[in-house]
Amino acid sequence: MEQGNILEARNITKVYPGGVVANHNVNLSVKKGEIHALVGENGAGKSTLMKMLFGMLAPTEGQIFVDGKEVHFTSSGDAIAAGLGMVHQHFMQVPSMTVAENLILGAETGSPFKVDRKKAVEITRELSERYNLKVEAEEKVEDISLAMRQKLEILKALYRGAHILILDEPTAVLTPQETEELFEQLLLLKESGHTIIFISHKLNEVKALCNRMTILRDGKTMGTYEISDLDEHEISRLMVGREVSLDIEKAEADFGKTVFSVKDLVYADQFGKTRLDHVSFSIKEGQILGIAGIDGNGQSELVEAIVGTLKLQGGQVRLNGEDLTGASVLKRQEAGISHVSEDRMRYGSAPKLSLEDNAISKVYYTGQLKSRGLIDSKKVNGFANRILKEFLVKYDNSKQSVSELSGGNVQKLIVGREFDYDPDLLIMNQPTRGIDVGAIEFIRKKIVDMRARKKAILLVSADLSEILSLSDTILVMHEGRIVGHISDVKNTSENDLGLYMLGVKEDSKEQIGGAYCE
Amino acid sequence: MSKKFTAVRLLCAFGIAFVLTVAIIFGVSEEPVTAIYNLFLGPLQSKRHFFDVFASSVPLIFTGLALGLVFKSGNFSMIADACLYTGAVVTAALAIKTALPAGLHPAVIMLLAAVVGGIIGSIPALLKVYFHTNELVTSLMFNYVFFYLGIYTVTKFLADRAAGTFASLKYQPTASLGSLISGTKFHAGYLIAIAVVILLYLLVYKTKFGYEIRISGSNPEFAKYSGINTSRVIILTQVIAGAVAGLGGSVEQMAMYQRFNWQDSPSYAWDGVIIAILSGNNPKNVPLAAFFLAYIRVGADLMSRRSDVQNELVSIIQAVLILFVTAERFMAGWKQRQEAKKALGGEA
Amino acid sequence: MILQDIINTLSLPEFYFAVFRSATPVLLTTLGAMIASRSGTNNIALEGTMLISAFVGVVVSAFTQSAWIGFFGAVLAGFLISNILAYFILKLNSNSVISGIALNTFASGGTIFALYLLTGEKGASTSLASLKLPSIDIPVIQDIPVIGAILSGHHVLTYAALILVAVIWYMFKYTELGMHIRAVGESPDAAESVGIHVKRVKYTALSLSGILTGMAGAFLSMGYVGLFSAGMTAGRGYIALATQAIAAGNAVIGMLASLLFGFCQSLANYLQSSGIPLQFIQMMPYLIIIIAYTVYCAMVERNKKKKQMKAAAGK
Amino acid sequence: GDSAEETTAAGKETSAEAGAEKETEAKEDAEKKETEAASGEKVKVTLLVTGSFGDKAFNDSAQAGMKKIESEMGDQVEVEMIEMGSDKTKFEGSMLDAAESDADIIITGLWDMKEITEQVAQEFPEKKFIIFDTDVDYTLGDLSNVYSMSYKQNEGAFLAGVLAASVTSSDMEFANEDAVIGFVGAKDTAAVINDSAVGYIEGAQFVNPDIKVLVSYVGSYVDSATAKELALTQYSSGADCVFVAAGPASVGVIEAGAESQKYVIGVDSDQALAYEGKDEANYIISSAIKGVGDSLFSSIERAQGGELPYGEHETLGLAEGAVGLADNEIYNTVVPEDVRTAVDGAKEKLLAGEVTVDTAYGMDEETLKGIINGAQ
Ligand SMILES: Nc1ncnc2c1ncn2[C@@H]1O[C@H](COP(=O)(O)OP(=O)(O)OP(=O)(O)O)[C@@H](O)[C@H]1O
Ligand SMILES: Nc1ncnc2c1ncn2[C@@H]1O[C@H](COP(=O)(O)OP(=O)(O)OP(=O)(O)O)[C@@H](O)[C@H]1O
Ligand SMILES: [Mg+2]
Ligand SMILES: [Mg+2]
Repeated sequence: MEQGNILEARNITKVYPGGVVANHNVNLSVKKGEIHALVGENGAGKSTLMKMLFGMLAPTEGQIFVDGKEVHFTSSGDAIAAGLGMVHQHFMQVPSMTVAENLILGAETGSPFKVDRKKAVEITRELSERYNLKVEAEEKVEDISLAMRQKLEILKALYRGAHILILDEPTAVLTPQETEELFEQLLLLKESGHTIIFISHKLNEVKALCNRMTILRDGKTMGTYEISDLDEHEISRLMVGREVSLDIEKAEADFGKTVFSVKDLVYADQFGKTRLDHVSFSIKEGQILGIAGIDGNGQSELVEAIVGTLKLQGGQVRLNGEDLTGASVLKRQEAGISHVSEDRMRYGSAPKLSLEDNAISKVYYTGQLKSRGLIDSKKVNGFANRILKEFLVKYDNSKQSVSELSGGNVQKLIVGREFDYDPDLLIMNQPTRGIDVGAIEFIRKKIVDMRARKKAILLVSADLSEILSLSDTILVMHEGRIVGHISDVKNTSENDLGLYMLGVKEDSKEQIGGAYCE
Repeated sequence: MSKKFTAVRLLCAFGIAFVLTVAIIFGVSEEPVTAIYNLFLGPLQSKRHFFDVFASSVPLIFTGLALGLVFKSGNFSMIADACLYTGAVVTAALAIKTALPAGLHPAVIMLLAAVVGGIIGSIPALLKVYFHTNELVTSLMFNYVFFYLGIYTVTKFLADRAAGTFASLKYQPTASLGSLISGTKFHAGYLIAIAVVILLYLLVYKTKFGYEIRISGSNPEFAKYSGINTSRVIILTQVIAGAVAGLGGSVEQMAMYQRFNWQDSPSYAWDGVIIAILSGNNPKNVPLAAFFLAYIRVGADLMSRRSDVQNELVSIIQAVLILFVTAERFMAGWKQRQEAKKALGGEA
Repeated sequence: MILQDIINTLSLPEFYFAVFRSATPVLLTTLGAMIASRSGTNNIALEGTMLISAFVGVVVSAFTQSAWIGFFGAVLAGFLISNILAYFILKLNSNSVISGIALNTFASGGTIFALYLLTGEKGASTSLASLKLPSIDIPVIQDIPVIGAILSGHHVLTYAALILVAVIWYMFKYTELGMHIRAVGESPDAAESVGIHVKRVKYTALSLSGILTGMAGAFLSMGYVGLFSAGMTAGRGYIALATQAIAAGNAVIGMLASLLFGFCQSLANYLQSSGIPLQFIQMMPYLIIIIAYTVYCAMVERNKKKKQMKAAAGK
Repeated sequence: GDSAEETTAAGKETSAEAGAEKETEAKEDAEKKETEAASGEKVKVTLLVTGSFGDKAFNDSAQAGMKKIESEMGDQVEVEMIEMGSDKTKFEGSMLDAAESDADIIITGLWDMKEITEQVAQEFPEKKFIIFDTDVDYTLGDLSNVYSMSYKQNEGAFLAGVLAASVTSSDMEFANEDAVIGFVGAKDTAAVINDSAVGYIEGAQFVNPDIKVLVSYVGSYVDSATAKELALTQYSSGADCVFVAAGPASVGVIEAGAESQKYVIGVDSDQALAYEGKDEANYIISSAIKGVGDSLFSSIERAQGGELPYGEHETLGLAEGAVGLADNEIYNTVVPEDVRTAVDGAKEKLLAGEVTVDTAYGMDEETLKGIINGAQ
């Protein structure tokens, strides 16, 4: 093996139960002390490869070397012992435990018979200081922000003495400031001798952070490159196999009448914490209203309040002049609301059911799928396949379950379902989170199409470039309140938004009030 | 691939269960061949025994359907037991105390038993929806409550005082679901069971409400976001399931009994769990799963009657069969190697 | 009249003594169920495990003429049965409910079958000279009036059960194993990612569950009564499923639920001569559990709502 | 019948200890059968029990009777025993199976089998049927091939009541001042249990009209722990002698007696025998015996002699020696002379018809509750 390769995967093949070939003769070599990017479309096999390196999956074929020695991990415990640490795409934390407890889990302080919690808290604080990754040691994980959970994941790896860190899409949930902060810390880690594998769909990040990159497509290695040798377009092409563009072409704004408005929404959760604090705004035909904000500042509750799954303590929701306050979810749908939720697997689909079942969730009770009073499977099949094809979902057949699709394809299915409903108000909550450039491009284009068709669109996104490139108007939320109202989107930067989001800057009452009109 | 694998796996599981069973029988029996012959082929020996299997499968079909429906909606209520028992008590009361013409009598009784079953079925669901109680807890407890209530009703109002044991008065002859094939117990109730199977299949897979059940059961959060009133689904599903179980109790009484004499609860609901899981909560598969369980039970009965193998061995054998037949990952390693071979072969 | 009966009963120390006695098997099993459930597996086989342990305890103590070896046998049997269950659930990916039911079926017939092979009898083990575990008088407490009569002189496993409540509470709160069980039950992926052997922990949890249930079985046949009789668990394993769900992972609430059940059961026993129709007395423990549980859940829910309203109004 | 059904009694009673012995026995048996089958003389008797053996009541007693038949009349009679389990829908099938087999005489028992026997006996007129603990309705049709017999367990229970009431007021070691005795039954829904309760209460009241009889039901035949708990409750409420009729759960009551150092009266068979040499035996002062096994033995004996009155019903009571109190060593040593005399006196009065005992069979709910509650 090549000198200086701290980690190497050779001819790795992985076949999942069910016969999915996720990796096919994949090669990866990572040099000591570098930040190595791994990129590829959804389902290219990145996570799978990493899970094998980390001992969570066994390769069907192939070899893995750490420090030049072949290893056979049977569990992540083995990988941890060998100096690896992994930050998973989906957080690997126990929500009911505290940050400190999560940190030490599996490598507890104190004796087996008396876990030393005090010490755990101390260690957490100390590590947090040392690596400048701020976390609240004694908070429960279910109560902390996503950014903090992200940091906790990294701390967990460091606490276990990892000198090779695998980060699977760590920035998907972070604000630009947070991302920047994270990058600084990663660079610090690199300087202190750590090796990092970095997975991201955001190519600008990859360019900014990494030294080399390996590209995967369809489970195969497309090659390893010096970052400086490729520009973003070339990377996209290698990943997707064609040219992609994320620059959105969108027509000049041409708003119609006000379609939708909310007024003075108030909501407190079961722990007595205020989540929505007198939120008011309205949206016009053909307008995309973007909501920016750090996760957990009331955006989810706002969406839920509009969709109708949340019982508000006060406020009003109106669509097309109709008062929907207190109306059921169904009633609101029928009034013309569509919704792409932030967590596609949890709120947007029934993963264990078929694509067909998932495709018809908005229209299942209507006459268009029935014949002689019963749901007609031929019609369902036709309906589902039409949406799947129209929205370019990659699938085998419409009877397979949603859980067998990759995330990006699930998202396309959901977007297809919601757009096909032809709503008056379209709510998009994190529509492109964690999906690949090809799918992002597609979905954004579709959103702009809907705008052209004079729909009112509410776009909630943590991806500020998305907010800035799509929205006609932007509201920023902080601790349940609207703190910023931006109409001049063209002349606003991500950093400007960041200041509102962090609560540093706040617009005047009048300006914020301007977001609402009857 | 997957279908073929399931077949191979099932065959092997049966194989293992068979070998184990045979080994146990050889270990304890002086006449193992007789025992084994009766266990596996006994039910095929005569028309009467063969149709006994169908008759025995009727309550299993009803509870299997009821439990399957409840599971499908993502709940775990065992209230079917109380529904079935009380449905039987209601049947007894009506079969003794009312007089109606032959065809109508069973129909009215079944309807009322189903209604009562439905009402009882709704109780744990209502408690769950309104007070956030766990339906498994309340249903298990309510099963006792309704059992004792049933016993009280029968002792107080329906008992045959001349009987030397716990038994109600005799049912009116009009309230009988007689045998359809003479000399066997194959009764009209089986056809009713099959009709319910078809209805439930249509309900679950072909109607709006069925879709709501499946979505709510598979992912309640998604159901909520899709505008489905999940509370309504929970309640209505358990009402339907309760009605099916109540109907089952009614059918069983009118077809197989002439008096009410369930001094102990027959606990068909636990059997229902087995059937529901064996059938993958799909009504379509329920009759087959019920037939399987009834077959091994009738076979085991015959074995214990005709050979020296003790009655109790039956439960051991049943356990072995159920354990292996339902072991999902049994032979999974083999399956995966086959799949890997095929997938990679296909690519190369 | 009936009220008088109840008041009379409630003034008897023997009554409270009986409460602890009838709560013991349910309590031990509840604790077992709780450990399994916190590790993410439902142990439906409690009833069968208890029955087998009750049987094995009697047989082993009869053959070794040592109560403690018999007890060890019962616990070992619980351990083995729960490991069979674990094997099917964890290794062969069987449905936990169906495997549990299968094992219960196995136990109900298997114990009688084995009893018959050993003694030629099917009903009870009267012909085996089995032994009982001792009851214990607690030095100082036994001399206090009333309190002594209620708290002292219980079976050793009754005390063990009460101590185990504290032990298990401590285990979940402070020990590595407890943390791992919670982690594995709540988010197995997270546990696995930090190198915890998820299956190993689940096996351990189910084993503990089997051991506790085995103790409950031993209590039934080597304490409550001194022999094995067919079907003697009489549904206690299913009741533990209910009390476990009420406890929601908290050993102390589990104890309270078990004691409530024991209380109702004993009260029912005392009220049998009161002239209330028997069936109503028999259903009372179950009805009271339902009511207490429902009220408890409703209160939890109302508190949440109150907090919400308060917060919203405060702003 | 075919070979599958040629099950011999030797094969039926496999037990671990006797394995080897049985094998030779089985062989001998098979040889015997061959010769006898040729001469066609051996009568095959099949016993069908509802539920299974181990009930510490009817079934076990019937089984004992069958074993006695086998050992004493083995040269003329071949026996087979079948447990039908608890699923009542299977009873009829089992009965038909037996009737279709080569059995000559089919014995079955309890009220649950009454209607089935009435029907099957008519379908198989060439077979003989003996049914115990119930009658059949001979007016239904030609049932001249059915002999039925029932037992007056209430008479045995009456004597138990006399015994208990005398014991509680005696100066026996563990008797107390109060005139309180107890009854623990399995299920209040079973007439046979209530029949014992009624007899017991009336017997006790015969001795002392003001006696208090605590009555509890386990609600189960198997829950020995609850049975024990109930007995402990009764003992702690002042009862010093408890009569138990709770099937296998009875063992719990016996333990409670030994533990509380109070008296127990067993049921159905001499329950002290099961505790021979153990401490518990000393507290089981007697048992209200019901001689199911003996009655089966004697009916087969009579059948062999051609004396069994098929087509008739007989009621077996004290007079026939079918019921009574166990007259064993403990009874004779622990129970004082005067008490035993009182019991004997009551027995004579019963036999002479000077006192009568009510039966719970056919008794309406009100009367039954009246008797039970009246004594509490
Ligand atoms: N547990 C699994 N069982 C079966 N197939 C799986 C499993 N996990 C992943 N796959 C499949 O393997 C392929 C590669 O998945 P993988 O998670 O490695 O992709 P990825 O590159 O990480 O994608 P993404 O960018 O969406 O995270 C996909 O086709 C996926 O559907
Ligand atoms: N049992 C399975 N069978 C088939 N595919 C699976 C299975 N389990 C997971 N997958 C798919 O593998 C893919 C990769 O999974 P992963 O955990 O990396 O997240 P993801 O949902 O793809 O996220 P995203 O697309 O947002 O990056 C997913 O699309 C998932 O749906
Ligand atoms: Mg991934
Ligand atoms: Mg992904």
